[in-house]
Amino acid sequence: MRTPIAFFLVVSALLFTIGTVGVLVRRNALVIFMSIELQLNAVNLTLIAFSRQLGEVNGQVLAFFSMVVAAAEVVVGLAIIVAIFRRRVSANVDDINLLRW
Amino acid sequence: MTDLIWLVPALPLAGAVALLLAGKPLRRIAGGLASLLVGASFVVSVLVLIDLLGVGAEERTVAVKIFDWISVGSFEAPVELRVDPLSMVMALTVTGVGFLIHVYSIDYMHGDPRYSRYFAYLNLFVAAMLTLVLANNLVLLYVGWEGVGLCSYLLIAFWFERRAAADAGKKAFIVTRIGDTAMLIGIFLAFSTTGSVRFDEVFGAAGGLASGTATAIALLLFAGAVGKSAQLPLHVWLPDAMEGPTPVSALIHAATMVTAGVYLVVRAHAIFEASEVALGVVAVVGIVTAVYAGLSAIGQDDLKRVLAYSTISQLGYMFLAAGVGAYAVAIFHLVAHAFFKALLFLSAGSVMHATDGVIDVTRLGGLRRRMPVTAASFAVGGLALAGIPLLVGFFSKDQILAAAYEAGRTGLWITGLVAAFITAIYITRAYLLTFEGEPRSELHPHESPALMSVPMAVLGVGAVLGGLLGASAQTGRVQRFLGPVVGEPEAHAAAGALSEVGLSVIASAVAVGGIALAWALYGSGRVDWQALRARFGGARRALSRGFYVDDAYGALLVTPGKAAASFSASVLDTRVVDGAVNGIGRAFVRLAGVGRRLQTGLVRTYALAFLLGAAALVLVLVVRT
Amino acid sequence: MSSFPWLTVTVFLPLAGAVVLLALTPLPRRRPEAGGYGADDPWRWVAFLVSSATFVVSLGILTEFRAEPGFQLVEEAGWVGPLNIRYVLGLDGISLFMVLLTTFLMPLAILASWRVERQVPYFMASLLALETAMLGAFVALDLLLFFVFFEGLLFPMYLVIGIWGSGRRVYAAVKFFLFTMAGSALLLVAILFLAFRSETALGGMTFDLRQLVGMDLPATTARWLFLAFFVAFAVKVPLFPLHTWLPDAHTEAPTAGSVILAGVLLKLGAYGLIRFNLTLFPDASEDFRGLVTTLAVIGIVYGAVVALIQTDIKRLVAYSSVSHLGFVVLGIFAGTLQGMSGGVIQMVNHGLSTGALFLIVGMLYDRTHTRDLARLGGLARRTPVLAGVFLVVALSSLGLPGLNGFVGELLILLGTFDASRLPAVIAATGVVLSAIYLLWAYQRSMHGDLPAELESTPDLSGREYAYMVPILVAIVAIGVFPKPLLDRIEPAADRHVRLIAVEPSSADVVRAAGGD
Amino acid sequence: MDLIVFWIMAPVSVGAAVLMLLQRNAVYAALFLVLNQFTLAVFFVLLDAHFLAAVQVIVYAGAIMVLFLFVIMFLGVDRREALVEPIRGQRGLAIGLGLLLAAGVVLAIGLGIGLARAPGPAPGGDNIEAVARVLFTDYVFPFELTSILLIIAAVAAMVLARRKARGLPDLADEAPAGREPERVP
Repeated sequence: MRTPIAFFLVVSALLFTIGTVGVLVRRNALVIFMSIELQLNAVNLTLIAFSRQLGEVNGQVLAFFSMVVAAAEVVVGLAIIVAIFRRRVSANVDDINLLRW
Repeated sequence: MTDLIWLVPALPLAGAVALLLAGKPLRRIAGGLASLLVGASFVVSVLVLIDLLGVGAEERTVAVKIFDWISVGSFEAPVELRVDPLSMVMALTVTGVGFLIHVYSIDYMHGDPRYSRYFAYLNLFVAAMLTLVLANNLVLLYVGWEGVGLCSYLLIAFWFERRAAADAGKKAFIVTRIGDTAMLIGIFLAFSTTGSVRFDEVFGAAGGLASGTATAIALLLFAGAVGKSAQLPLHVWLPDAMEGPTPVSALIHAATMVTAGVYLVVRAHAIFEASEVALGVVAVVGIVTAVYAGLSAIGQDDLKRVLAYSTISQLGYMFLAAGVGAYAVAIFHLVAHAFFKALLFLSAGSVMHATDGVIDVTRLGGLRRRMPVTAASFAVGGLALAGIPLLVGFFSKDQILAAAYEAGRTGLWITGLVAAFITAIYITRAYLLTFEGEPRSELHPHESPALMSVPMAVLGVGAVLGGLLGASAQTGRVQRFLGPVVGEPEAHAAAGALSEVGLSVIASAVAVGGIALAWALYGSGRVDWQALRARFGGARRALSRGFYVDDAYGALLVTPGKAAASFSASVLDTRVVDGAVNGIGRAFVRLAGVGRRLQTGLVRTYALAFLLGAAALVLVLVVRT
Repeated sequence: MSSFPWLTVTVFLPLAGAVVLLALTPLPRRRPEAGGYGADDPWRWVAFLVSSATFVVSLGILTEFRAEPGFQLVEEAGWVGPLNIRYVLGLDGISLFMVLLTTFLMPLAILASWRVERQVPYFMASLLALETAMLGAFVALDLLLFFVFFEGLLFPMYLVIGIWGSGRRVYAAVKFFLFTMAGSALLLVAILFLAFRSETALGGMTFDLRQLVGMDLPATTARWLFLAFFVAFAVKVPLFPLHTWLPDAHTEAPTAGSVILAGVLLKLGAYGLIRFNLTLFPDASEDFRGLVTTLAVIGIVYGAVVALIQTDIKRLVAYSSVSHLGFVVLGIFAGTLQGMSGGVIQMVNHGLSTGALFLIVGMLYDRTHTRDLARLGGLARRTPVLAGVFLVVALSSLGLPGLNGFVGELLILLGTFDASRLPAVIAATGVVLSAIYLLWAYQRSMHGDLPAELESTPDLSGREYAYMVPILVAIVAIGVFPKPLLDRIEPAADRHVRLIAVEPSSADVVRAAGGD
Repeated sequence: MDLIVFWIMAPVSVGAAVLMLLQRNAVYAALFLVLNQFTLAVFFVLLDAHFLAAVQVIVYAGAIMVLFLFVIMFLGVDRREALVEPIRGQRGLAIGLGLLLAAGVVLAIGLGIGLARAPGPAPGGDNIEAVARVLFTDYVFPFELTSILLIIAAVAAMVLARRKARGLPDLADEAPAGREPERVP
């Protein structure tokens, strides 16, 4: 018996939520970043699940692009983290609060 | 030749532009060039005059349009010159006297660091003055009017390193501008009611105007004249204007610019006549000014200030003439005054030149022996001013008084006689203290060079022989020439008991009496005038300060005005107007102060808000399906 | 009509120049060791050449222009399709001279900022971007397009004041920004309201001024809309009591900023009043004429009185602007052809003479490093040319006949007087007051004793001649022969006057009666 | 078979994610994320997306996570996060709202397509070929654009992370001497 698509979607939703909570509760910029990756992956799972449900590959292509974008984002994001770390000797996002009132 | 009338103002204007732009290279020939151009202007004017004399008296008004200047809708103010007897008399006076004074200035200003600039301004002045008298509409007249005011400002403040000169220039410009602005409003009113600013149409429509409107226009225009011609109450700038170079005083503040007001009243006489009160106001302002300024002149120790108050007084005479309807006589006195007053000023300049600027009559004396030509010139001018028979001033002043008498205004006539008496006193005093008696200080005066003496001599001849041009109010050449413009001189209307000869005798007697009195005080040696000065110190001070009119303005207008301005700037503008705006701003800042607490700067707080929104959206979605 | 897109080219040429400038930013500086930018660095020249080229192109507009009442050289293209926001440019006699004024002043302002040393490429790019925004606002016929340009100029101006200004520059820049933003917020709402209204009233949503003109509005609605537009433009003009940003902005802005601010930006307010308030809401304009006239007259006298006691010469000139712009608004709302034409030509004149005054103040400051009149004096002896230039400009500003200021003032006062006498009479006192404060400023700086530290003040340099001479020529030319301007302004002015003048002026009545 | 694999993999996946969240050490967190991504790859296979499954393993679990680890090492391995939450209410709110979000989404799925509904028929043919066909025809332009995106990202990373730039003041150099990065031995 084939797994119902909804199962995948539920897993995806859980993963996404975990990622979200991770972004919110963690303070290490790197871990926050990983949580974001988790969210992205969860979304990819949703895309592919729907693609399978609809019986066509457009969703997969979209997931593919999302991976490419994620790759680019990781590269730039990590570079930013490195740059900030050089300047402030910290990867704690709570230390970076110049942009307030 | 009439078509070339534009050359008359254009030549001096060209000179002014050239000298302003290329003052340095033209420095050596600046004086010559400027004089030459004004001379050429004079020649052109003479040629136009000859043309004009060649046609019938009724055809002597020609309008020469040069180009469209401002024209919007029904409002048209072209640059259009008017050639008629009145404008030609004025143009000849301006260019003639102007030329002589230019020549005089060549030596007088020799060695000044801004020699070229001086002649540029002088040329500019002549151009503006010619625009004023040749204009054929009120707006162009106003152009000349303001133009001469500007040149007056520039020339009074010519030695701007001296604070007094700079202040005097500014004062002259601002005080006259008060009158000018009133005049501008008069022009608007004229346009608004007659639909045009051209002389022919405005004055042609004057008869049909409501009396109140005509009065308003006339008085507004007269306000301009009061400012420019330094009549009460806007006369305060003229005595101060003596800070300028003396030839400038001769040209602008005696012969030409200050007479523009008289010209305006004569030119616009149709409007003044359409009003019941305007002419009366003109006459009264004129006579009051004449007496007031004459008295003030007695109290002056500065020779030039004597002449300045004298000018104000004589201008009052001219307004008196215009006010009683004797326009041609007013213009004749204007011309006559241009000659003898310019002569007096040039003589005074000659004195200054010789004494290195000492002009206080109490420190001078006995100059006649060192400077015979100057003394003779001053004497001739003074006698003409006092109205001694057969000199030009006699005829013109006599005609004014006669006109007042014949108009039935005996009060004006008697006051005029008083003014004439005062005139004789102050000018005799000035002459005696300067040229007669013993020198009162260590000066080594010398006679002036030829370029200064010759113009003085020419003007002197004019002052002596000028009477030939207008010996009688009815038959004088000038008066008859002006007739078509200002109305034919009325046939002898013997309104009073005295004949014309009788009037002349009385006027002459008054003049001689004044001279005799002044001689008794200052020349005979029998009275110690310096003791008198000390004894009547209060009265003398009042006279010398012009009855404190200027001081009153300072206390009543300038000081409160400054206070009001600084109140506006420091309290009203910053506290009230800006304060209201800032108050609103502060209220927002306080509001924002609450709101900005949300901006913690912590990314995770923002992300939480994000999540809040996302969760809310999802819930809404679920609830709705 | 020619097919060449004159307006688009004119409007966007400066912006293209700004982009080029920014792209050229990494070019090596000639004198990097000095920290600043040297006199012969290329960016200034690029900016100057671009703005000069814009001026040349705008002269092309002048040759294409015909003295007719309607909009000319119209260019249309779709922009935001769904909302029917279109790219519509076009100009008439009123905007023509605003465009020319802008393109004329900009190269001169750039020349005047040769001594700016900080961040030169960015400064010049800001100025050029500003030029595009101003030009666009003058020729946009689509309301939203106008709004975009109108708002777009805030930002570069804000930068110019806030970065390159003096003293309290940030305060001044923020104040400027907030005032104008507050006004334009209302403007945007009113524009949107009009557009949505047009959907039902005209059978299709449009932002096109030419179509909106014909829309019938209930009187009350029109009045509210009038007020919304009016506040936005009154801030820009600025009319009393919304003027307090102006002295600060003017005083702290760098020379070029002041020149552009006074010369062009303020005109945008007056222009907006003509183009939008009068055109879109003629009846409401009629209703509010009394109020506007009163404010204008108060502004004239008040600005002049406050100018009287300023000791900072730049503030003095700034307050004189308040006074002079009051004249412009007075003329616009006089409801007579003379008043309207005078108002338009006075906008040009004010741009020239006040722009020139700020240039002179800049020159004085460059030489003496002070704007305090009490510390100046006697300069006419050391710098006769500067003194002469100052005098001519001051005379132009106080309305001496024969110079440009007189033409405008005469027509405005005449036109106003013809319609309603009292405002004109009160306004005329402004003429006297302007003589007092300008001559006072002139005397305090140029006449009297020369302070010892100013003994070696140099006279005009070649570059300074280069930017003062064109202005002086224009000042004299317009004063002596204003006909070319008036002929082109008149048809457009006439069209606008007809909107609000119900009854002909008294002078016209007289004239008509005389013609029978 | 299918379902069995899913039921094995789903807890592993979610568990890995939760464990990632609980790690104080970034290296462990990264490793749990790798595990999670492997499980995702398995899900992709279950969903007949073979190509993406391969990409997931190679690009994500391979390249990207290696990059993460590299940066973690670079910044210092044994930095530990303090367990105290400085922002009041942040943790509770985050978890609460997260649960709310999850519940909402699950509810939406249930209401929308039904939890037990069987998937449609599996598409026939080669998945890789199908993806390639679409990618290089319909999406060829976006595909090419991604290459530009990657280049820009690469350049950006170099610019951001380089130590010293010619003409520009070096950010690190400007920091006061006392704040030099201190490396934990």
